[in-house]
Amino acid sequence: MIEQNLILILVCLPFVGALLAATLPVHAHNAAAWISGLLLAAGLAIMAVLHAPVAAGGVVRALVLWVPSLRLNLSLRVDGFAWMFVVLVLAIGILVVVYARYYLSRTDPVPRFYSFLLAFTGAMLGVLVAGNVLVLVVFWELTSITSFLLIGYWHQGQAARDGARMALVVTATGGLCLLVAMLIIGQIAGSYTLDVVLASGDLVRAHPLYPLILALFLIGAFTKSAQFPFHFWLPGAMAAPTPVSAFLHSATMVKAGVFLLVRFSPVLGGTDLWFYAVTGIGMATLILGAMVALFRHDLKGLLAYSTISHLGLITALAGIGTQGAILAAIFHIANHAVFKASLFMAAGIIDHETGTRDMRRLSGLFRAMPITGTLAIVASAAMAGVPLLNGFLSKEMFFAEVVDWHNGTWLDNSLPWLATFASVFSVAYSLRFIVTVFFGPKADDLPKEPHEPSPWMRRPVELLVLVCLLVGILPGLTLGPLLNQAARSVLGADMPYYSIAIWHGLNAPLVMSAAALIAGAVLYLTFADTIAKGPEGPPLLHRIRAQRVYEWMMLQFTWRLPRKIYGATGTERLQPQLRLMVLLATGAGAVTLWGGLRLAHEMLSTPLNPAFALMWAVGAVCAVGAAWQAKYHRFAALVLLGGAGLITCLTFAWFSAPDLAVTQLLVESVTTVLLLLGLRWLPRRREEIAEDKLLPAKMRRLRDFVIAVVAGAGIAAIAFVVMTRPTIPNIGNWFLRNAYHEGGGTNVVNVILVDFRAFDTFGEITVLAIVGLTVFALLRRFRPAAESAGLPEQQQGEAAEALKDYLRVASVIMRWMFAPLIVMSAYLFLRGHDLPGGGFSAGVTLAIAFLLQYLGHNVRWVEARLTVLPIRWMGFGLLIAGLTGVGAWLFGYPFLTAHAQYVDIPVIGKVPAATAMAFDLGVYALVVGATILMLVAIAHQSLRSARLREVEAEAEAEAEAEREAAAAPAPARAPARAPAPVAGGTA
Amino acid sequence: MSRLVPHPLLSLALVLMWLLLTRFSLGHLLLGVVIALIAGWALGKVEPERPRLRRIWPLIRLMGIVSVDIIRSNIAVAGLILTRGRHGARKSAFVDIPLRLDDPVPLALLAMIITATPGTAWLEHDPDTGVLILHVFDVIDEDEWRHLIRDRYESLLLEAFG
Amino acid sequence: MEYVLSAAIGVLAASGIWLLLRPRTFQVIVGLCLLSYAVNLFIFSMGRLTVGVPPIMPKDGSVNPSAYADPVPQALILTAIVISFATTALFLVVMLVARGMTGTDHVDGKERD
Amino acid sequence: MTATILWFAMGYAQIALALAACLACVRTLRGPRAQDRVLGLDTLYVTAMLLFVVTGLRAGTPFFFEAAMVIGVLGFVSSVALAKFLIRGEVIE
Amino acid sequence: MLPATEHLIIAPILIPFFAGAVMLIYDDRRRRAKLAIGLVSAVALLLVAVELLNRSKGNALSGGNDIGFYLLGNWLVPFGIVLVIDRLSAMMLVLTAVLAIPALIYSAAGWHRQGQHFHSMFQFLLMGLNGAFLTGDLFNLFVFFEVLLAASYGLLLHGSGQLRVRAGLHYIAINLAASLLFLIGVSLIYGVTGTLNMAQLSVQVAALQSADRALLHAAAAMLGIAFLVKAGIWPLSFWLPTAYMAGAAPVAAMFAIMTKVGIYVILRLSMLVFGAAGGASAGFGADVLTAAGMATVAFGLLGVLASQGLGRMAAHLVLVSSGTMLAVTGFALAGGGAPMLAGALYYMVGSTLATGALFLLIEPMSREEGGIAALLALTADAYGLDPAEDDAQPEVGLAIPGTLTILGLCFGACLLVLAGLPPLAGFVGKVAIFQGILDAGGGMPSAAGWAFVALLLVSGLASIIGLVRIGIQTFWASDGVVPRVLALEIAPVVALIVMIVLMTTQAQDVLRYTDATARALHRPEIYAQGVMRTPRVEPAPAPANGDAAGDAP
Amino acid sequence: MIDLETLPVWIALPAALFLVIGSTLTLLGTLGLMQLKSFYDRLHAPTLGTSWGTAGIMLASMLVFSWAGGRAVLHELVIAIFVMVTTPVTLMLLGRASLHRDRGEGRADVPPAPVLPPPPQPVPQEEPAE
Ligand code: NA
Ligand code: NA
Repeated sequence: MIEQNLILILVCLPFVGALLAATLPVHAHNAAAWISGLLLAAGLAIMAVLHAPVAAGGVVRALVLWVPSLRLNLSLRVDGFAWMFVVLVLAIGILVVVYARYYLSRTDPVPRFYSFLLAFTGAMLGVLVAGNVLVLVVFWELTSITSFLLIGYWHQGQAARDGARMALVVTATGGLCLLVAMLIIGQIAGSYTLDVVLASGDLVRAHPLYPLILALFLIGAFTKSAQFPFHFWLPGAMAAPTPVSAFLHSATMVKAGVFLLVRFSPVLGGTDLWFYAVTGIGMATLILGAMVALFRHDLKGLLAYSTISHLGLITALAGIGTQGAILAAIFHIANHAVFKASLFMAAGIIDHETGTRDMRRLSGLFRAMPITGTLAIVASAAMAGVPLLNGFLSKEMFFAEVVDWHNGTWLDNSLPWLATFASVFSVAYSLRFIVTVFFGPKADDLPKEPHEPSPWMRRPVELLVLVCLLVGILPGLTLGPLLNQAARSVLGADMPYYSIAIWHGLNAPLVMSAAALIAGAVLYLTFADTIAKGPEGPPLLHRIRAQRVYEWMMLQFTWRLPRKIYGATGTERLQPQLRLMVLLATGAGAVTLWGGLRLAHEMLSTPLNPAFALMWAVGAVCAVGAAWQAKYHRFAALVLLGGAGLITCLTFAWFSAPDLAVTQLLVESVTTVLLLLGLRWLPRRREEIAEDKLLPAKMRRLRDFVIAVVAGAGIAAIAFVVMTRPTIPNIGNWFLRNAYHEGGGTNVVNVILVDFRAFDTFGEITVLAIVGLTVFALLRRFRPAAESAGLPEQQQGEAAEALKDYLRVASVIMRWMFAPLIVMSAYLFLRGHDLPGGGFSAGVTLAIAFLLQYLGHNVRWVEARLTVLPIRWMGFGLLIAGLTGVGAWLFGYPFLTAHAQYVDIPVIGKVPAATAMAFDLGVYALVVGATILMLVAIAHQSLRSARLREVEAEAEAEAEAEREAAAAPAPARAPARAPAPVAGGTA
Repeated sequence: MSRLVPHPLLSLALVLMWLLLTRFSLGHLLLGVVIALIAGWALGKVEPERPRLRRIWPLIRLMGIVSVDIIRSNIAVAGLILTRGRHGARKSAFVDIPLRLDDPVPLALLAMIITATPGTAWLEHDPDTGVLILHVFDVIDEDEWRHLIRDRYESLLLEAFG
Repeated sequence: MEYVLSAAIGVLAASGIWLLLRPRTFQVIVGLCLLSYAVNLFIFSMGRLTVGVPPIMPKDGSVNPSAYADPVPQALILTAIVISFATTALFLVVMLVARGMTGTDHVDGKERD
Repeated sequence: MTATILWFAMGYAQIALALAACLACVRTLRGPRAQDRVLGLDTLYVTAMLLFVVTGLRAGTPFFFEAAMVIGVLGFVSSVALAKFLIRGEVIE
Repeated sequence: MLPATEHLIIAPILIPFFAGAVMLIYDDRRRRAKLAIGLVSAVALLLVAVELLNRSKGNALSGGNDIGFYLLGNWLVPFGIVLVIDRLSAMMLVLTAVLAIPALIYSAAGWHRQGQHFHSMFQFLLMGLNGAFLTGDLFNLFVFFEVLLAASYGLLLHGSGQLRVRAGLHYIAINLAASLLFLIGVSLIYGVTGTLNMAQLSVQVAALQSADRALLHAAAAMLGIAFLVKAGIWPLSFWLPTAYMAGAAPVAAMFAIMTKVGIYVILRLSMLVFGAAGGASAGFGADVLTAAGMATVAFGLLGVLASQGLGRMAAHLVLVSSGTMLAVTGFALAGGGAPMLAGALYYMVGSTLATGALFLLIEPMSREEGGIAALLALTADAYGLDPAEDDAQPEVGLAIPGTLTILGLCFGACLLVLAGLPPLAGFVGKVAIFQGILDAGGGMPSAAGWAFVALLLVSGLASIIGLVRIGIQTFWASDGVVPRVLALEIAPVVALIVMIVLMTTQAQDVLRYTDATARALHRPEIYAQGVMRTPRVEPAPAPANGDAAGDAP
Repeated sequence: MIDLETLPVWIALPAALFLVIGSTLTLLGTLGLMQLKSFYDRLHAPTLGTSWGTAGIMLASMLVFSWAGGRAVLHELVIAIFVMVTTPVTLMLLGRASLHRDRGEGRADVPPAPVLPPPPQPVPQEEPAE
């Protein structure tokens, strides 16, 4: 039980630490370092406690349920392999913490660094101890994200930003692939629990999706472990501070990839596909990395490629997959972590103390920093595989595996040669690192005078080099048991104990090692000068840089190509969008009705009335005419539109819909006025634009004409088919039957609107209110185009002056119409429930009564006499309608339940009192308010621009005067205000 | 009183209108009165001054005269259209008539009469000179038209509105 | 009459759609008006055609629903008329403001090159 | 007999009015000037109103009255607005 | 007597309605008062929505899906309009309220001063949204669509400016055309089936004759196009990025849920009418939805990559999320099973919150300095407004320290969710969808399933690339000018992120909810029968309508 | 519905007559509208419809409905009155518009604008109410 909690604590500790560190002030360097170090040390202590059960071959598990239904639970497990890896991560982590404390400068925001570092460590530990493959992916992606932050820590530099982004993009892509692989594996295994998955190797390998799984899985593993061709992000990540490189590229990030390969080799390994893919890529990476490393002039660049190369080696071992190979892989994971961490730190010290990492500038540093030099030499030797150092041992084991193991393929046969070849380069670059930096003449043009670093910066390196030596000399005593324990936890309990010895006699691996050492030394010493003068990379090959390919691909595939396709598959123009919608609707109708659109057997038919047909001849002519004139003769189009609307009204009346006819007529009037109000602000269009007569424009019009005709024919056909279909039982019949008895009104349409379906009306008046408000708000910011800002053409010139009184007589009639229109509005309102009419039509009528006053006079005249607060009308209208609806609650009925009753009033008799009437009153008030608000808001624009003109003229005159008086160069800017209060809003 | 009921005659007419639109009953009468008062009050806002109607009788006479004139000119104009303007002999003209009326309300009444009578169209009235430009569909003698408008209609209106 | 009305719907719709696809805002707004006529008549036709019998009921009990016009499409159209009136007004204002700001009455706010 | 006469009279009136509407429409479409179009539309309104009344008469229902009344009382509003636009270039000053 | 608690079902519509209406009585310059009313309304909405959600979970007896009904005007189905609250609607209500409160608070930083009647329109938008989620009637759905659209027009244009007006013009034109299609569809359904009630429609659909069925399908296709325009499906979505980008920040945040209304309706109607019980119509449109949904994801991801600014990118992320939902709806309609749909619903909630947060973040992230006050001064200057008249004084508020860090963290969280990266809700959602796809095929999904998986992966990747590109530009490559951001602006974002985190840690609860929701959607007959059988409140014996009074007033 | 068969002759015949007169006059008016050459001539044509065209048809309607309703149904009167009252507004404005436009184009066949200089314009000082 305690152990379970300990695992949880182990994973949580770094995250908690990350939060803690993040909240520290920017300058709390020591505190942040102490927190980080102590937390990681605590982790080590936990691992110490866990050692006993793990050493006994057991697995410590912990489980926190997260999303059980997705089988996505925080399941953790520590076995020998994980244990060893966790210890490695924590130990090197502590050393990096110490090292970074002295490496980072005072000006860096250090707590943030530690915060990222701890978060990254937590994610890495999560990957190692995840007991659920999905959780593994979670942590896997978290390492990508946190490493992004770490690499980009010095984000002021372009290189850091690019490097971080590249690392993230590459590894997160891999993570997504891994996710799918894991999901499929879990699907096949029936569980996402790692234990079950590890036991289902046969099932997985036999599954038809195995190649796909393997491909996705390997993309995940290879991107992380920087295998060819995904290796390029790793050198790019060298822009990170050196402690980050020392951590990420020795024990953690990249090792997560090989960890996964080793971990899953029992599940996915053992097939030819696996061998070719994994060993093939591993060997390619090994060789390529080693070759490139030799030619890099940047210290960290050399180490980066060396890392790639060594990871290739481990990958190749995982691909071979024998017990020895797995053991060797694990061994090399540890060894590489130790010597590479120390080398990165050493490189960091050199950079820190000299100000450069360019090996062509560095020289003879041994005299200035002998201790660091010694440490670096030992570590390099381990990297080169010199005997008595840890690197030698695992390399020997690698050689032994490639020599001993056979499956008879060409790759298998060529492995020893390839391994030796790579080793030669490995020796050569190690040698170059030592020789160019520490030996030779003392460099005198370094940015800083070199000297030994502060001792605490060196301590981690010393410790690591000590480990190199200890493991190299006493492998069986130091790492042997742990290795076996780790390998057994991967491969199963039946693995025999491998004893690791320094001396196996004179055998092939030894010969290969010796040959590599000698050839490597010769290679470097022969070409040292050439390499130093050469380009950054191996001859010829340096021109093909994977990073450039990546960048090109990123540019092409994530920018240029998407933009191109996006541009081709989308548009920002309105017409194509509307055209598409029409086409899709027409197409959808055609597809669904193809062959299914049939006339009913017994068609309904109403006898033809020639008058009606004639009227529609008028309507059609008007509609087509409006369409034809709308571009150049807007006024004519407007008139014709009115004609079409009128015939539509007539149709409603003809086919028994008087309410519709009335409403449409009223709306028609208001719409015409609205459109006319708008016409004033549109640009003049007199001469035909020449382009219109060109062929493309004609073709466009032809195309649209065809579309319009087809769509129109389609809708006409549907209408015809339904119209002639026999009537079906519908809800309309119920309304007809019950309107009077249940709804208390004889006008069924009105009863539907204010009672049966009053909720529709309730929403509808809200729409009207919103639109009123929008129109009002929008017009507050209205500025006419320069062309329309002046007085209309008609009002300019002498003739217009003579027109001042043109309305004198007409306006009398318009004024006097105010009263009858109010009466008519009341009439339409009061009788709506029983006869055609109702709140809406009554409201519009009243609004027209007001409009007429505006038409007959002008805005100032009307508003000096009539005070209308349209927005208040709207507010009260909405409230009346809403409260009427809520009133039903008092009687225990749902919203909008209407009550109709006849109240007996003396003298007058029985008077109907229906709540529906109150609701209609709300509609009425709102409609009046909204309609007036819209009309008046537009009408006010003329007034506003008149004021604007006055103000501007005044300002201009002033400016003119000023210019003349003082010849001052900068006249004050005219206060461009147009504060015309619109009649709405507020009083 | 006159502030609350600025236009009593109009309000009366509105009550009548209400009763025409609905049907006569006590309830409707009361309702009509209320509505007419409200409407009249609202009109008072835009037209605060009551028109100076002195006598009503000339107006009634005018109505009778106009009704007859309308029928006559309907027939005349219809005939002109059917005969294509007496086969091309018809001549229309602008006739300017100096009017004595100045108040807009009687002028509006005159406009209604002239418009309702086919064959004459009100085009323009200049308040400064008092000249009305009329378009006459079928002119034989312009002075006859001046006489008609001034003596047949305008004089009655002048009588009524003083 | 069904022929006439469906042809009418077709002509209104076609005119409206043609205008909807035009580049000038005024054309579009006229098109929307015509289209909304077409759609209102379409809705209307869904209730079949009945001449001269509006859904206004006598007050005496028995009612034969099949003798009257279907009130439901009428109620729907009334709501639709109000809404399309409102949105037409809104579109008009937006079109004016757009014209003021962009200096053109092209629907895209810039003339095509 | 009387019914037939009245029936025919109604039918005649309907067709005559519809024809009148057609003629008015021709003027609306042809112009040539804007004021002609407005005049045409105004006439169209009046004929439509009369057609409403006749059709109501023929159907024997009083329910066409409201629509006719709306045209009769308010039909002039849009014509006035159109005419005012012609004179002043804007509808509300 | 209807139990008083039953009125809670209509509260999500009435609360914002009354709030919006009452505000109209106030002078528009009293924005603080209006803000207070608005916030009270939004909080009340949240409480009501949570209560309704709890109710809809029901008990074991009801199979965990208690459906509530509310007969408006006390008229029986199908004659009157009925409101239906079930798991799906309740979830959408909660989501709306959760998004509304932060957006409102954010607006208090100054956005609500940019134009008139912001708060009323905001409330009406909520009313429209909630109405669309609650109604069980097709035409009433149209009405509420119009309410929410009208409000969205107003809000999109809030503050005016060339960009907004141009975007608004397109947005309005397209939606007007779509609304006309909506009307055609609804009326055609009425013409063929004689009903407007969704439940009755679903009962009737199986028994339709073939000629009627063809017409019904045509109607459904028209309706579908109208909804898909709102949902932002390719190729009907080109208006969306510009419109969403143009809106003021709090408005854009609310727009995050606007596409979801379209999706909600499609999901609701297609599962109800064309579900397994739809007879010969079962599965109608499923393939189209799947294909178009995937095309939308593809287009969205292209857009994410092709975008230069964060606003455009966020808008395209909306498309990705929309496309995902639509494709899953298609799969579900074709018999894809509940788990995938459950995952998609979870994903939808998460991505909506994240997009909302992202839209709120955009403006502070791209703000140079000076805060909202400078911005307001600028617009006021551009439009020649009198500051005194327009009351555009800078909002005094607490500017927060560590601005960039907090902005960065919030941005990162949004990124994680939208890219589907662990550990936040986006990842859980995608895992759930993937599992659903794999489960549905019994381990071997269809080709479409694979394509969808691939598309989701690529879209996640595109999101990473795009957002990281922008994030780096903003946080790492900027010239070090720290914007002045008010606590009022950052608190809502943090609140949304906290919601996302809660959704992640409580993923099991949320998924259990969405799972039951998805299962309920697969059993439309429960919904339909429930609606059809809703009893009305029997009236107390009331005096009959006297005939004697005639038409006397 | 009205059963036409039950209408007495003294209702039906005048009604039919009024209908024929009214519609014919209206038709003639529009015929003139189409035929006549000048706008000012055309301006007269619609008044046929608005005067006796309207009157005839309204009279017919009042006759029939009054008889059918058993009481005086005179609401058509309202329409007739308002048509008469409002027509001048339109026609005056149209005539004026045409005159104005013709003068603007310098056409000689229309009477010139009045020559008297306009009196000083009283500029409205009131602020419009909000
Ligand atoms: Na009504
Ligand atoms: Na006349």
